[in-house]
Amino acid sequence: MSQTEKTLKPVSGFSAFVQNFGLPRLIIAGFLLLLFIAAPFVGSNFFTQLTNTINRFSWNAILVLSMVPMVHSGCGLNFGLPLGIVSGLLGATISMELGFTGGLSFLMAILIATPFALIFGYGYGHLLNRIKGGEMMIATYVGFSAVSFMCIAWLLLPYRSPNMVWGLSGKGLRTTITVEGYYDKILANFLKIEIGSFSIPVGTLLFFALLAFLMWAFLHTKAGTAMTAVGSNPTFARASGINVDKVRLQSVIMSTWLGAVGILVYQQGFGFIQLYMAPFYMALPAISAILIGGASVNKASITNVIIGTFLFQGIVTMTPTVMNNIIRMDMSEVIRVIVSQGMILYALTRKQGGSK
Amino acid sequence: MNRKKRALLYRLGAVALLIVISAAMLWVGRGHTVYFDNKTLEYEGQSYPSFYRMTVKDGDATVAKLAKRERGMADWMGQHFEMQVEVLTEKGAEPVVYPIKLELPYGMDGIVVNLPGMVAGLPQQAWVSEFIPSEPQGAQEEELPPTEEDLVPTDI
Amino acid sequence: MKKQSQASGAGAVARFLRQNSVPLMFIIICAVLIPISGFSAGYLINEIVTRMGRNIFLILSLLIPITAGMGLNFGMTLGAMAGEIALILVSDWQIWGIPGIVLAMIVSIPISVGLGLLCGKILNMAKGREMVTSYITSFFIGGVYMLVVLYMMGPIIPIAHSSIKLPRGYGIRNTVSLLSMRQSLDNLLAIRVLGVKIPTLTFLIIGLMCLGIVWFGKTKLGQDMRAVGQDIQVARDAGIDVERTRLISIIISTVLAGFGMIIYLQNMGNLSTYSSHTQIGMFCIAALLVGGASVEKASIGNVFLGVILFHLMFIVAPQAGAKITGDSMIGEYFRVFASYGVITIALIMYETRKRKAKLMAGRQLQLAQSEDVK
Amino acid sequence: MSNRVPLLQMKSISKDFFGNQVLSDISLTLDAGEVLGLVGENGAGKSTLMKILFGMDVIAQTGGYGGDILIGGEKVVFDSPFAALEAGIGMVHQEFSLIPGFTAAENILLNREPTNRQSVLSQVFSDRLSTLDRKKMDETAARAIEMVGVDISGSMLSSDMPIGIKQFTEIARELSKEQLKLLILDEPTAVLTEQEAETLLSSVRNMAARGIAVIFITHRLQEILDICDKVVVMRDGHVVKEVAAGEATIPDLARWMVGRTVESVQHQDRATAGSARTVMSIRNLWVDMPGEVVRNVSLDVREGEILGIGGLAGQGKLGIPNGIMGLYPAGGQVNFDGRDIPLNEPRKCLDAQLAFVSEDRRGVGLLLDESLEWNIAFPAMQIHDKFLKPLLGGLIKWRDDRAIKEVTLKYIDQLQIKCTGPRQKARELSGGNQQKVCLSKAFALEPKFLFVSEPTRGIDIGAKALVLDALKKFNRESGVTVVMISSELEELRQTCDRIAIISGGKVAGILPAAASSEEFGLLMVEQVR
Repeated sequence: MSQTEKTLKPVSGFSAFVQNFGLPRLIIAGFLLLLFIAAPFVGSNFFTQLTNTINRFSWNAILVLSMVPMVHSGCGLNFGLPLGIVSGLLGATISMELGFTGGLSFLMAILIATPFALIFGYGYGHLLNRIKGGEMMIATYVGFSAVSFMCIAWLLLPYRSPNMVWGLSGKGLRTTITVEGYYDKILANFLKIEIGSFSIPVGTLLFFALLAFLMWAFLHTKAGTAMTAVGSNPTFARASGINVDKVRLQSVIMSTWLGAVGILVYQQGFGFIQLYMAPFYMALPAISAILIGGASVNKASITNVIIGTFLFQGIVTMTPTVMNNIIRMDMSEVIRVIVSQGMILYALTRKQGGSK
Repeated sequence: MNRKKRALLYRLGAVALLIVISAAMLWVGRGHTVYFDNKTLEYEGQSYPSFYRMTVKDGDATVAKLAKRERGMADWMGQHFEMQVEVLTEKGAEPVVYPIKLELPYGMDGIVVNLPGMVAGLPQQAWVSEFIPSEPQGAQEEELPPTEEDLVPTDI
Repeated sequence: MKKQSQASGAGAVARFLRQNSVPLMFIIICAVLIPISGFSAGYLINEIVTRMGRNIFLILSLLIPITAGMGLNFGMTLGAMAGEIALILVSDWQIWGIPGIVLAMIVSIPISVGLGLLCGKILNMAKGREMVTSYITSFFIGGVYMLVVLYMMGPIIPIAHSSIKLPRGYGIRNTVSLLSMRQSLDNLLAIRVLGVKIPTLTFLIIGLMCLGIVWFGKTKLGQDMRAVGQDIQVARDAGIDVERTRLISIIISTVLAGFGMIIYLQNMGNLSTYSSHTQIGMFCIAALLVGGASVEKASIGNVFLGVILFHLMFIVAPQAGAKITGDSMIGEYFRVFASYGVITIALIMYETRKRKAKLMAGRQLQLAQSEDVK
Repeated sequence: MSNRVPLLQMKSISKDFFGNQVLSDISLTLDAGEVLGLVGENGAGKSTLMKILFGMDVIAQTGGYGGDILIGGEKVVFDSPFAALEAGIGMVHQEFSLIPGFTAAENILLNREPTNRQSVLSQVFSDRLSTLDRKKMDETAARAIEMVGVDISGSMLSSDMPIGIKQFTEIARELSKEQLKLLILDEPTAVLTEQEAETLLSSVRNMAARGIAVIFITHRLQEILDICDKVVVMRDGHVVKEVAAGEATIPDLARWMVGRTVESVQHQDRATAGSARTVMSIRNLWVDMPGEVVRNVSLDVREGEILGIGGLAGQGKLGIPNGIMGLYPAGGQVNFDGRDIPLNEPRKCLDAQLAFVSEDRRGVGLLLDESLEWNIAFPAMQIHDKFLKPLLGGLIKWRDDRAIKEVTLKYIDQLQIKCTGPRQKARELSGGNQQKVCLSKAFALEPKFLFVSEPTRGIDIGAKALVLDALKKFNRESGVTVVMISSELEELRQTCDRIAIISGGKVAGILPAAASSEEFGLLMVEQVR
């Protein structure tokens, strides 16, 4: 009927702020603030903590950024991130197998990962178009299937490089491969700033900034506008002549590619390539990070990515040391799980949101 | 109203039934480890020497065969412990059978029974004592729960 | 409108193949892998019988939420956690054997009901995306479980025995031995037929459970659940309390999963405190789907067929993989892949079927009009 | 129960939705065993009246109603349909409420299943753990089916039932309720074949003979005359006529339904005469739009005219633009300006400079969570590359936010859109202003041809006039051909040159706007199905 006649007025005041920002988000931000305040009192160095947080931020930010395109096009949170990660892993291992070293190996890893990401993303996108409305659950299991399939592949593919295969049998990739001599800290050490115990991996941050800028710019083009509209109201977009399936496909491919690049950047910071089951649950921290940053199931911005990654990684790095010093218990793992899963749960039980 | 009252009654009954079953299970299912010592017992200045061989039996099944200074053990559920012991004073002697009857204390996991003391008919507190396991030697390495990495299931 | 042409013989076969594609696929996989693995029939039958006793009860717990239209209950993990907590407590209290198992089941009930209530409430807030929500809920409660077991057991919940406690004085060890009740359910009344040990009592309990589920289907509540599962709006209009009915279905499922986990663990004989529950939901769901169930329809028959086929694959895959490639890990990864793969396929089929139903109407109109024009 | 007191009395019932008066001063009485026919155009207030009588939640949620309802002489207020059921009122809705996997018997007794004696379990947990008494269920259902007078097997699954049988099953469900005194049938014959409709009518007569009162809502006027004792005609929320069925004829009914007492049509003579060329021709169009199925429509639209499309709800008038513009699966031929328009491809229509303002503002028409700027500029940006700045030699099409703001301000000014600014979210506007945004969006496309669907639905009178004026102005000044689809005949007659009436998914006829109400009314109800 005509309920629409009522013009909704914006609610003002503190409760409105809480409503807009979301109570869980507020609690998390407050918690982190508390950790930072408490840090010096319990004897942990504030600057070391900050350095760690910034470092971890730089490793993870692109993985979180990879959520943005799919959220924009209404495909929901990218539970299928492992698919992108698998592409990245293929790029990394093939680049190393081919004997590239140093900075070149990183560049080649990205280049080699790209076709895989495009192909996987294409197939994955087509699948998601066939099952609109049930994306998130299926994405989860597509990711799982891909990871477990690749476990077999890591064993069977004819890798030969002695740096990567098991020493004894001479075949099958190891579970953890060091990237030392290849692209270890290749971005992090670029233009690195160091003041005492405080250091900033400027190169990695710049690389993230570049990708984030490209993402921001894309969203300001005709195609990017169409993507946002598809996510906001697919029927409207279709009525405006947009090929909804094609736009969604684009977004899935973009997300997958960003996932591939994201894992490579993660590796250069972390120092190791983790194969086999490692990519399994990598989607969940990235998802909760962007949600903590203020995104919802169908709205996300670059700001959400930056705030969310910082808050999430801040908690991950601060809790072990600070909490340990306060209550003599290392509860970081538990807190991380409860915070991240709780955040996803909160987002899923909100009323709005088109996909499952 | 009557209907509701009756339902409440039935519900309370069901909860009570569960509690009763639980209590029964707590009683009959309490497991103890009973240790049998064939060791010389010193009690109130007197010495009760160990025997050549003692065989603890649960009906026909042999639970432990103990030479001098040996210790045997048996698991027992419930509080009312009952076994038999066959005593051989020396090689080739005729075995004498004594019953071992004992109300096991609920709070004790491990209970040591000194058989020579029991056979001699001493009061129970003389031949029953609690077994306290020695603390594991050395600093055991701290084991912490696995994180998400450990994912390949071994078996289901 | 044209009458639908009578399905021809070939059509019926094709339909049968399509509807049972997943079980058939697994039959083929097993048929190929069993000879390669080289296991004897006796060994396989023994293993399968053991695993049926171990797993069927757990899988049965999935049936009721499917009836109520809530899909595959990934939240059954919550029940598994409740069962584990109960077992930890009972083994600390040193209650052994069957009394220990019975007591653990009773202790698990209030925990399961509490968790089921929470899960049900959350799922009622996320109608239409129950599955992904129950999946995340299981992770979330997994975190809470860790909080309880790793930090609260010891200081808050008294734990007496150092064989269970971590050396640091609080928290539970990675493995809790259940030796005192290991297979006591399976061994009571067990009989051997041609060298195969049959855990009669466990099977009796499973049989009773199946009867219980059949009986439940005949009650008013079972009827209401079916109504809610098929059309939530119509059920609501008819005066059925939809939210409550869905809530009850999840609670029942959680409680049963708790019992199932206790039966499962008494057979295994030890409890991996922090990992036993993480994968159990996934494997139970995979087994159910392998048996030919779908997201909206599952029967007791699916459970039995699923357990047999899925576990056959599970037993033979590592050995067969090792024989083919010389690496036993291949087989282990293959069975993990197969488990995830089958769930993925089932989910995809479920969603595409939903969409196909919508497209049918258009074709009928076209037909009708072409007749109109003539 | 005394014979003197009528079974049902409704006294001065009135109802408004947020100040929008939809019912005023409705009074009617009904005796036991009487059949009352209720007719009226869509929007006349029939369904609202029935919702009030049946205690539907919407009524209470929107502030209740005025006036009294008396059952058997006693005043009642139903706060839910269940209270109404309790009091002996049953209703068969247009949408089926059957559980697909249940048998006829199970559906008839849905949530009223008889149960066996209670077991211990049902005592401990709840009554719902008693098993169903299948035998009794089958008996009760069989009795109810017998009362309807059709042959339905109690064990037939409702997903296997033809539509007619579903309808009868629903009626059987109502009849199986012992306390049933009054049955409301909302367009029960709409989905039935002629034969089935016959059966239904005779079973309605049976019910009446057994003392059950029936309120019968239909657009098939012959049925009214066949079985009703009296007829109530509603229009614009008023009862315009209450007569014994024997004293009315079909043309009478049609005229009462549609006609205004004052023929207030100010039809403007326009330059566009019949000689103008056909700009769009539609042949054998079918559209699968749920609830608005188009079966076989052929229609010509002349260049520069405003063509109205009217008809009762559910007859398919809304399906026409939605099908042509590719929003619902469609088939047939559509030729625009000499070229065939491929169906099911919205982009092709828009490229051919067609535009569409949807009746579903919130679902199709707007990006509720985006700004007005985006809403207005989006289609034009995507279709005609407007409001874009080429960068790097056209390689990148950058959104030109300044141009977007300009055009938005222009339309805010032109259509008097009330908002806090061009960046306000569309969700926050009132219905009328949202409609203006939808129009702006279409105008910004600068189309040659415009479909406008239900442009005044759910908006207040002031906004109505503004919207209609804007349309007329757009048509006259830009020479754009407009096809306007509306449920409100009066509005069509004020705005359009010609009016096509859709009935049963087909064109029942095309009349000039000046034709009489009776003619329109007859066309509307002619081939209703």
